Amino acid sequence: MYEFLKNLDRRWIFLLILLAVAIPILGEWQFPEKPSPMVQSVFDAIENLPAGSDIWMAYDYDPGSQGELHPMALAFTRQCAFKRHKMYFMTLWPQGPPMIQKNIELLIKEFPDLEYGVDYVNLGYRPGYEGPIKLAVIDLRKTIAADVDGKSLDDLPMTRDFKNIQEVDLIVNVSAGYPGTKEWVLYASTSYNIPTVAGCTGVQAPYLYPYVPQQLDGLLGAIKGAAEYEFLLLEAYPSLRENPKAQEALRRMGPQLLAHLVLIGLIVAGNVIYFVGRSRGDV
Amino acid sequence: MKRTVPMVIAAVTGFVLIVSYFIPLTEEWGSIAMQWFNVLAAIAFVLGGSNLMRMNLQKISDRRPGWGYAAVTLIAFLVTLCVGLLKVGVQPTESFPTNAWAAPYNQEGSFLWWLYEYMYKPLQATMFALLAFFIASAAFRAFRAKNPESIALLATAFIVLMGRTYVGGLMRDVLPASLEWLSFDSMTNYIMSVFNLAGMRAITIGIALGVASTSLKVLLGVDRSYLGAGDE
Amino acid sequence: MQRETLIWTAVMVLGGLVLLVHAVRVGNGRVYVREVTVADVKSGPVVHYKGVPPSLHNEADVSLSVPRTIGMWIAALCTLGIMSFVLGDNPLYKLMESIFVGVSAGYLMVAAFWDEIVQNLLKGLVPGPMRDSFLPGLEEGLNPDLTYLAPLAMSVMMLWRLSPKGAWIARWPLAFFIGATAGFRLVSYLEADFTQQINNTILPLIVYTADKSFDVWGTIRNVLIVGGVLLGLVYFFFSVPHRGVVGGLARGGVWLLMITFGASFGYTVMGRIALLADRLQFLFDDWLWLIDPTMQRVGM
Amino acid sequence: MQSLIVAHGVADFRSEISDLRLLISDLRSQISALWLGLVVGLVLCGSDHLAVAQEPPRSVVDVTATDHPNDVGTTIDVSWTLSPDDDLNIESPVVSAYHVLRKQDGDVDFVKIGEVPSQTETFTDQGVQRKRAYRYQVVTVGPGGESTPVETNETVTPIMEWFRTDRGWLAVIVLVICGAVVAFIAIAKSGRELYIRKIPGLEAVDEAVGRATEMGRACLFVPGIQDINDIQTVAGITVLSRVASLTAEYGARLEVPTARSLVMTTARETVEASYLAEGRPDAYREDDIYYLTDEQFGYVAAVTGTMTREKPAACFYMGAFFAESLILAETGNAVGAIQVAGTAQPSQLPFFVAACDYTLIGEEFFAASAYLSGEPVQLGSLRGQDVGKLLVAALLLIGCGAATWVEVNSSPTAVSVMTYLQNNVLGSGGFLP
Repeated sequence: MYEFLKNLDRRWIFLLILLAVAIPILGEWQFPEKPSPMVQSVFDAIENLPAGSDIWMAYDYDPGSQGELHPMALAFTRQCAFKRHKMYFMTLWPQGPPMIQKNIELLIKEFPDLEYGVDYVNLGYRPGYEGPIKLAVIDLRKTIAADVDGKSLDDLPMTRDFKNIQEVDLIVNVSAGYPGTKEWVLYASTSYNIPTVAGCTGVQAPYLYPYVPQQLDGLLGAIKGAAEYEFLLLEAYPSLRENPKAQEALRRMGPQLLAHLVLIGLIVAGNVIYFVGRSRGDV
Repeated sequence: MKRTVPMVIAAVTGFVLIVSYFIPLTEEWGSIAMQWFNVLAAIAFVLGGSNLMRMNLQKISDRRPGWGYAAVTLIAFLVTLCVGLLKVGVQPTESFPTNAWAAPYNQEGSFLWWLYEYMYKPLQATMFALLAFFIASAAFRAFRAKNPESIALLATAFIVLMGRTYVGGLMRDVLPASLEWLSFDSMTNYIMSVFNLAGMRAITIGIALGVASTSLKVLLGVDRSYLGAGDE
Repeated sequence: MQRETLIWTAVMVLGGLVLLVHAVRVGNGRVYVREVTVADVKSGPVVHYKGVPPSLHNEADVSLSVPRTIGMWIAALCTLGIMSFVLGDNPLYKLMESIFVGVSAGYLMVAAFWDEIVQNLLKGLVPGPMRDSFLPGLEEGLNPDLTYLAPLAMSVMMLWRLSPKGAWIARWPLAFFIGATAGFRLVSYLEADFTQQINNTILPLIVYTADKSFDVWGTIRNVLIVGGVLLGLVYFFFSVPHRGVVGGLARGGVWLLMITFGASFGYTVMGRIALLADRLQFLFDDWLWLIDPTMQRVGM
Repeated sequence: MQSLIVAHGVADFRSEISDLRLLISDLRSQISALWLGLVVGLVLCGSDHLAVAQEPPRSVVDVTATDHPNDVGTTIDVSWTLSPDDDLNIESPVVSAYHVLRKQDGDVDFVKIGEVPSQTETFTDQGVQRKRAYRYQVVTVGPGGESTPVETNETVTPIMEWFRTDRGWLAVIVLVICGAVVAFIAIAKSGRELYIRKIPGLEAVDEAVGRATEMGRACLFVPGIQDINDIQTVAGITVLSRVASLTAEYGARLEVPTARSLVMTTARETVEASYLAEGRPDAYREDDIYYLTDEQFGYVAAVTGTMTREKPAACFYMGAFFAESLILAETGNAVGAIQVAGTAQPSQLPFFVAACDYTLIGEEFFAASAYLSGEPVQLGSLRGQDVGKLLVAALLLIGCGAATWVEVNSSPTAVSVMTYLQNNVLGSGGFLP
């Protein structure tokens, strides 16, 4: 056994992980969540704004990180729609537009009474990394003159009088890396004191923690953050319970549990091998 | 000449931009320079693309091992480029029903969209997903209690791993209120918002200093390795 | 080696058979679209096709899309092909890798052309012709923005590299941008990551609760944060050897960094697992139709 | 209950009187005065009607307009005190928005320039021109109609400032840190030797190249996935020039796949220069430095594929990395390469630390580029960075000391020290408290 583990082929580890993720998905495991204070503060930041506030939805992610971020982006969109906030969607990622499109489709389907151009607008992709942020906080029209379909901002009711991002009540950023939360914090939230909340991938969260709570009002970390968020949303808007799509992240927590346990088992096994090896004088 | 002129250009541009940051009139110059860079980077695709084609063509013409794959790359590249630049299969939109050129290049239903949706996207997402496997093999191999420092690494990783699952929250219900902080999720929150915060902040401050001094070295011409060879 | 090849071949063939039987029985992997007429012009109606969940397949304007169904199967093949890399290098992975490099390089160049060159450079320099062609949404009578001549000129210098002589001129625009970044980042890093981070670390080292009693946990927390930041900085200190007191402090810094890295590592696992879960869900749900968590195929 | 409503009515009446005074001074708003008369009449008739709120809301008070500080003179800040009807405690909203109107000196009419929702007390007008005088009006709007407009007392003329005073202290900090770096570089130039501690992992660079040579296998250098306008890429290129010198010296093969066209061209320049400097221009192979794709994972797919096929003996990852870090490092580990990584991407450090043999952490990565260049002048910059760290320590000691003092007995001196430090020195308050 020791010899087998010591020269373990990585592929056995890979198989274990595959099973740990596949079984809960096939078995459709789901657990209730306990929202942490951090998630609660993000939720409150949107929930406590008066209905009809302007929210800048900066969705900077792509299909690659969809698995981690899409559920929370949809949760943000749903919450803003329930609160009747005005949503300005924009992305700094070249592959972001299809992600925004999915949010727009959600609004069309689940909130048919909201109207494009009045309650939400899709400003599409802006190239230039942090450049568009810096321009849009001063003068939106310097970087965006039309929505995603080429309609001039002056022809849309909600953007007609909109000068710059300083006017919004909250920036909601979902980010998978650069450009993303850090850039929004540096060039919008810090420079102009615009309240900002963010949702990010697991890998980014630890490094964004230092910006909370001064520069960021709250931070959702990956799928667990999203699951807790969905839980809060379900509590606040029970009509969502009928909608399985609003529980995407909650469903993703099943594989998490098993995979984390497998990983812990692997670390323990690794250490057992190490200590056995040391006592035998192998190391 | 070949190195001095670019060095002067870099120095002047850099120092002007530093100063401009403090003058309302010129504050935006930095952003404008970034915008220009993006135009340049977009045009520089000609360099990258032509290099990619040349390399693969060479592999094919030399019949080097794996030249078949080079041919696949080349075909995939050229097909994507052509259907994208010509907007093949793009339908006009509601706003401009007679002008298909005005429609977005990645419109649902177009050829480029098909390539994106059914090849690019699954390939990208799956490559990213491989990390789930690699993170496990790395943890298995590297997280061994060799010395006190690695024990610290190991123990923290263990707590956070537990704290980020359903089990972490369960402990909160089991433990009495006075010991609630011992549950994995409370400890995770504490580690994240105290130790991790302090560590990340120290790293961040260090990096800011590193960036500042490296930038300065570039501007002063102390570090000029990016300029290549040539007479001064 | 031969035995391994045999086993793999057997597994593949078996898997393929199971797939075939499943596909014949269930008819999985089909994609349906809805016909939407967005405008009616002289040359005929402008029709868009929008993907819809299979459960709507009986509706009047919904039909099976052959290209997208083929696409679904190709996407599944791509997913499996990349995943096969964990078993080791193999022809399927090599094929997927080649396709990936080609398609992604092409796609990003297309995006750069439309989003950057057309939307920025050409729109700025020749707004009139752009309005008549690619960008009919532009305002009428826009004047050319001549500042765009600068990046254009620099781009030409950049491409000079392709000519046999005077390639060194390409260094000039590079020097401009490296200098610009250096200047620009220098200040913004010092503003956001230096002063702001110090500002956020200014905390009272003794904390009282609202009712003026001593707050032990709050105090410990603040001392740990401030002390931690300082210890971390001692580790990065270059001008003093890590011996004696400084050595001890630096060791504390190493401890802190290790805890930070452990926490980050543990925190990230979740995200990575979610990505794999997303891919597996694609395979099981969208392709194989084994599960239906979002009720896409109710009644099928 | 009845008496409460009466009291409410009386209070309202008083505030209407003050509004009245304001309005009488403005002769042009006679119609509005009529309106007011109506409202006053209604108040006198019966205060119960007020709660129905089908009358226009009351006006705001004290409209002021000031030039926006630290700008080019194209912005004016307008502010006012909320209308007394704009109260969150009132059930049915009486006020829905405020309209802001503007008039340029010389014009006759006010023109609406913007609208802000209820509970807002400020508006930033960015459509003004320098050296022109402006007047503003604010109108309260609700379901019951519009209030009488309230006008600013004086005209305001936007001016352009020449220095962003709010960034004054930042300028000082930039000067101190840059000054320290420049000073130490000058000291190093003068020939004085500066002590710099050893950075673990740097010797590993030489060792790794040596081993690759012995094994007759290639060295792989990955300069990150960001473009050349990222300072980490520039630092990575500096390390590359050192690695290239070593491979030129030992005669090992160096392969540099890049994810950006411009990084490819820069890397080619740098490597060629190193080979030239080592007297081995013949050994330089341009085709070993090649572009793959800008796509993060497409790039990684190709690089890991190359790794498994060519099995490099040494892998260097120096630059800005994202999620691909662990895919690269684990594949490198599987093929048995010595791996040295350096990045200032804090989120990726844990993975490099776990999977590589040596990792240059954050600031160390920038230090490495100075260290590896072998030029004593570059080492001076590290001393300069240390001055920055001392500055952090000093500011933290003062700040935390003051904060603690405030917490213990809220001494006014400590409060002013702390707020000055936080809002001015480290914030955007400018030089003056």
